[in-house]
Amino acid sequence: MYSEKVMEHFRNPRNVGEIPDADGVGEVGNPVCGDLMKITIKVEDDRIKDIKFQTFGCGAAIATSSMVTELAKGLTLEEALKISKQKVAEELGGLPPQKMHCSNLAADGLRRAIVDYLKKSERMDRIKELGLEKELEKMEKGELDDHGELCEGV
Amino acid sequence: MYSEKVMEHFRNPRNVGEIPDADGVGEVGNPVCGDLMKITIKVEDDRIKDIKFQTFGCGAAIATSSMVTELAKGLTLEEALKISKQKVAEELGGLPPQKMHCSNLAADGLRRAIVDYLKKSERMDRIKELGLEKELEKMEKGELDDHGELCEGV
Amino acid sequence: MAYFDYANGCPVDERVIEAMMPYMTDEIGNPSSVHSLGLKARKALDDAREKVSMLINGAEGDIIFTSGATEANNLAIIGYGMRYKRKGNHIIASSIEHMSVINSCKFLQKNGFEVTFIPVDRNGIVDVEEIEKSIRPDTILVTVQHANGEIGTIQPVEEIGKIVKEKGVAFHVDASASLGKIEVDVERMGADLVTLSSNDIYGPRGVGGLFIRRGIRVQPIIVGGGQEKGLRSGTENVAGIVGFGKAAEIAKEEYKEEARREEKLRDELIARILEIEETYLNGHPELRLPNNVNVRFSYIEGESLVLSLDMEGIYASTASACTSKTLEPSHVLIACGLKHEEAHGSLLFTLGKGNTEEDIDRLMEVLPKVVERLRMMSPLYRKSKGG
Amino acid sequence: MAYFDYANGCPVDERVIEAMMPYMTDEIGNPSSVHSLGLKARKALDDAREKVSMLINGAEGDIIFTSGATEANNLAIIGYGMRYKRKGNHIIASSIEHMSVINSCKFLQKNGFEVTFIPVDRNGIVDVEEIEKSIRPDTILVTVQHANGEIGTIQPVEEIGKIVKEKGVAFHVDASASLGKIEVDVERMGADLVTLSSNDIYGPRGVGGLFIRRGIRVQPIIVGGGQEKGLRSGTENVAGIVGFGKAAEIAKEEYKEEARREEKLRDELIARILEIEETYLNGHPELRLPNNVNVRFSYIEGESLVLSLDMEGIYASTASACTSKTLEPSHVLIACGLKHEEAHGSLLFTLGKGNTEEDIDRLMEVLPKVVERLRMMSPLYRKSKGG
Ligand SMILES: Cc1ncc(COP(=O)(O)O)c(C=O)c1O
Ligand SMILES: Cc1ncc(COP(=O)(O)O)c(C=O)c1O
Repeated sequence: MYSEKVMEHFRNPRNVGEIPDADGVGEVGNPVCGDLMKITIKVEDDRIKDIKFQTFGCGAAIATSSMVTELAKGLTLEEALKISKQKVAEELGGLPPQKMHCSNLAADGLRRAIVDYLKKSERMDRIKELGLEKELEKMEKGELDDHGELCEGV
Repeated sequence: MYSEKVMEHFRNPRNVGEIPDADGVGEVGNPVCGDLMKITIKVEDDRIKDIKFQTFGCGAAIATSSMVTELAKGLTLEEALKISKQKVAEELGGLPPQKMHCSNLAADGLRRAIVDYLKKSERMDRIKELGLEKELEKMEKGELDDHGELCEGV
Repeated sequence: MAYFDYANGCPVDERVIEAMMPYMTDEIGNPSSVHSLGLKARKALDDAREKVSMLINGAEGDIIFTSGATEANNLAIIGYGMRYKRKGNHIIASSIEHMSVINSCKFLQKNGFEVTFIPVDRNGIVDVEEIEKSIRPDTILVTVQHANGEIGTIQPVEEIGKIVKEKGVAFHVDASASLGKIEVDVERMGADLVTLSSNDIYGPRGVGGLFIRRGIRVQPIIVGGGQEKGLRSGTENVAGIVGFGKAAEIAKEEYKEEARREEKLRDELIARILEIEETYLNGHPELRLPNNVNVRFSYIEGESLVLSLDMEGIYASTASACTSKTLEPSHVLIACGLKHEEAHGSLLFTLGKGNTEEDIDRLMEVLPKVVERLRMMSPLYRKSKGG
Repeated sequence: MAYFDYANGCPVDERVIEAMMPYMTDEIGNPSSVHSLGLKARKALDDAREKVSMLINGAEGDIIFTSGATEANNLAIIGYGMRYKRKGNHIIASSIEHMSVINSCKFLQKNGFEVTFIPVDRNGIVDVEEIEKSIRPDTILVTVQHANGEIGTIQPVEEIGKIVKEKGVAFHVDASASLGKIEVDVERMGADLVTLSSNDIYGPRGVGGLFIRRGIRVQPIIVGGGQEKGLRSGTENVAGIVGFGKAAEIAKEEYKEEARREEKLRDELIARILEIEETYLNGHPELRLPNNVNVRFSYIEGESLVLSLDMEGIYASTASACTSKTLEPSHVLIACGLKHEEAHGSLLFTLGKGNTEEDIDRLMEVLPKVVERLRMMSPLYRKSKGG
């Protein structure tokens, strides 16, 4: 089912854990659907200095989380925002079709962590610049990410 | 499919052939249905002195023909008329259900041979006594035996 | 290596393979052929039919061989429903039936039938009173599995059979998961149609059967040359059917002792797994297949558990193997009232002839570590621990 | 012993058995299981699918594995018909299709379809013009077999495929009898659905397949866990499918040479049989499967011929093996215009890998005597000779 690369990340996930005094926190997914992810980031000079994840979910969920943290580490916020689900899947050598949407959430989690950081550091201008107002709105309303609606269990 | 007894009669059919100056001849079946039998008998003192058969048909048709000739040889006409299809099948150790009706004609052939003998020897009284008028009527009209109607091919 | 996935895939018994082999190489007659090789093939089918019948006390009916339990369930439910739809178009099924039963019911729904799905309790036992209450004048069939392949729960089929019979309704029992594990006696069950599976008793895959009680009719779902008394066309898979027969013969002889052995392993395994904190048993604690262990671990997800065990050469599964595209958790666990996240965290171990004490030791060496590792990765666990 | 009944039962190639064996004993994962044994099983299925696809030039579609050709024909015709019944409810079939096709058509008839059966000529060639004329705006499917298993006649499927495609109608070809005997190329045929059989190419029984061209949809006839992309539920018979794949691989490599060999034997056999007086060939003299010899002997009946040959260790048959309860002669021969008594007197020899010159010598030693003996017993023969 899974590519070797997926299994490699599943076996040896990078950057597992939680940054204690994180600058930004992003949470996506819903345990009801079988997937929940939490991304914590440390930012310095608009660059992702450190990043960690925690994931409840299937093999794909864990591997994509790991891959996203690896891709994002060291990037500027703007660069990090460009990491798409597609990119994550590609870097992992592909994902089974039924896993593409539900278990490939980590890019969304990273986005939310970045929004959270910008919000906490009161940089609404930057949020606007980067077109992240909608995401912020959703987060403030406690709305689920898109994926939540896909999950029939909710 | 067939019992050992059926196969034995098929392999070594008794009384194959045609009595040249037969006293009675009975024909049943229809090649269209895949079965045709001809029974010839020689009668002496109302007893079947000799009997022979010819059959176009499947294994069951040949075996039942052979069995009927074996059963009938030496019997009085009255006794011979009591040989039923059921009896023939039993003596052969049973027949497959789909072969019971269409391929088990020889008893009918024997019956017709007896009627033919009685008719030829102008013993209409005996025909009446033995309840064979209907059979005679059918034969004179050239009607098929019951089996002909069973056969969808006709 | 330790294999705990017997419910999803069984090796074929060596004696079964031996019995099958001649029918692949030499005894290749078609059972419909008139010649003696055909006759031998026909006899082999009859012989297998007899052996399967003996295993289930099936003298009062006939076995129709199919390509597996799924097809047999389709033939039983769709075949019976379509045959008798003039008599009534309501059928009743438990809510934890295998998908082949559920989807056969749904097929009938699309063809004008009404289906009542009966709930089960937390242990997976079907609500018998509710079945009784649901039977209406237009009910023609009740279908309840003998045991569930996923949670192992054994249903009170005898009791249900009595009720159903009293109401003059036909009773179908899917015994695929129970055959060769516990007693399957079609008379005691009072069943009219019983689904059987070959691979579950160490016979080959691609073979199954449907017991049909004398007097009960079904409409075929595969039509053609009229094999299997017109109820299942297609050249008979003689080697496979012979294998199923041999497997049934062996099962009759050996299953009770093996079940006792597996039951002990099962109980030990359950006890040891439940020592892991926040771990719970799914299914009924007693009315349970002797080879079934289904547990859930809070905070973690089943597939990642399966993959983690796989890395250590231990084979388990999340649920009954079907190719769910929706990523939804098992409908069986949800029907038992588990929350979605609980269902997602469930793991299924099914034991078989090959399992030993050592397998369990090996598993228990690995499992607690794997659970711990995944929990440490899980945001839920941290939260619950006051994160 | 001399076996001439390959069309009704083939031995499984030893290399095929060897390929299957691991999947019965060790590689027992369920293709739907997540762990690595499941993955191996899944890969084995994909690999088999690829091999079967290669044999038929099937890259433009997919293979759905079934329990045999009969099920594949049901899936193609009933499955396509029920899926597209809103588009139209007329289908067209030749009148010499296998019973699994004919009865699938009849199933559709009972469900509101109209079926036009197209006549064939004395050699069994379907009337192509008649097909063209019969296509109406509500025609959704045309089904014509590639070759007939009984009389061996090969149909002009390419020509038919072109006509059918021009009219925008789907085209189903039953290639069970032709696969591995002559070239089966789904592209050249222009076929959308193609039925395949494993045993006919020395694979195991109980396995078959349906090629489905990309974009073509069918409704499943067996429902459940959603295996085979939802089109054929039930745990996959992995060993059987692997065997089919291996058989396809071998066939691709070897069938042409073997066909040439069998063709020579066939021609010799036909020539020698026709030396027996009042003996005639059924089917087409040239457009004929390389392994098919179907002849009729005046004045005698086929079954008694088969039994007589059987006594000498020679295995032949009367027709396609199906369990006809009616004792009616082959619908194929009747459709070719034979009289019933001619059809009853027909005999089928089908050659295979095991046959040699010696088999033919052995047969020809026995056959004339057997024919003579049965003719001497036949009242028809005596009559014709002036009795
Ligand atoms: C209770 C039950 N019924 C039916 C089936 C279907 O069996 P198969 O996939 O072999 O057709 C299963 C398979 O796991 C089962 O557990
Ligand atoms: C042309 C054709 N189609 C279909 C079939 C059915 O094959 P099976 O009985 O293996 O399902 C046959 C079998 O002889 C055949 O010759």
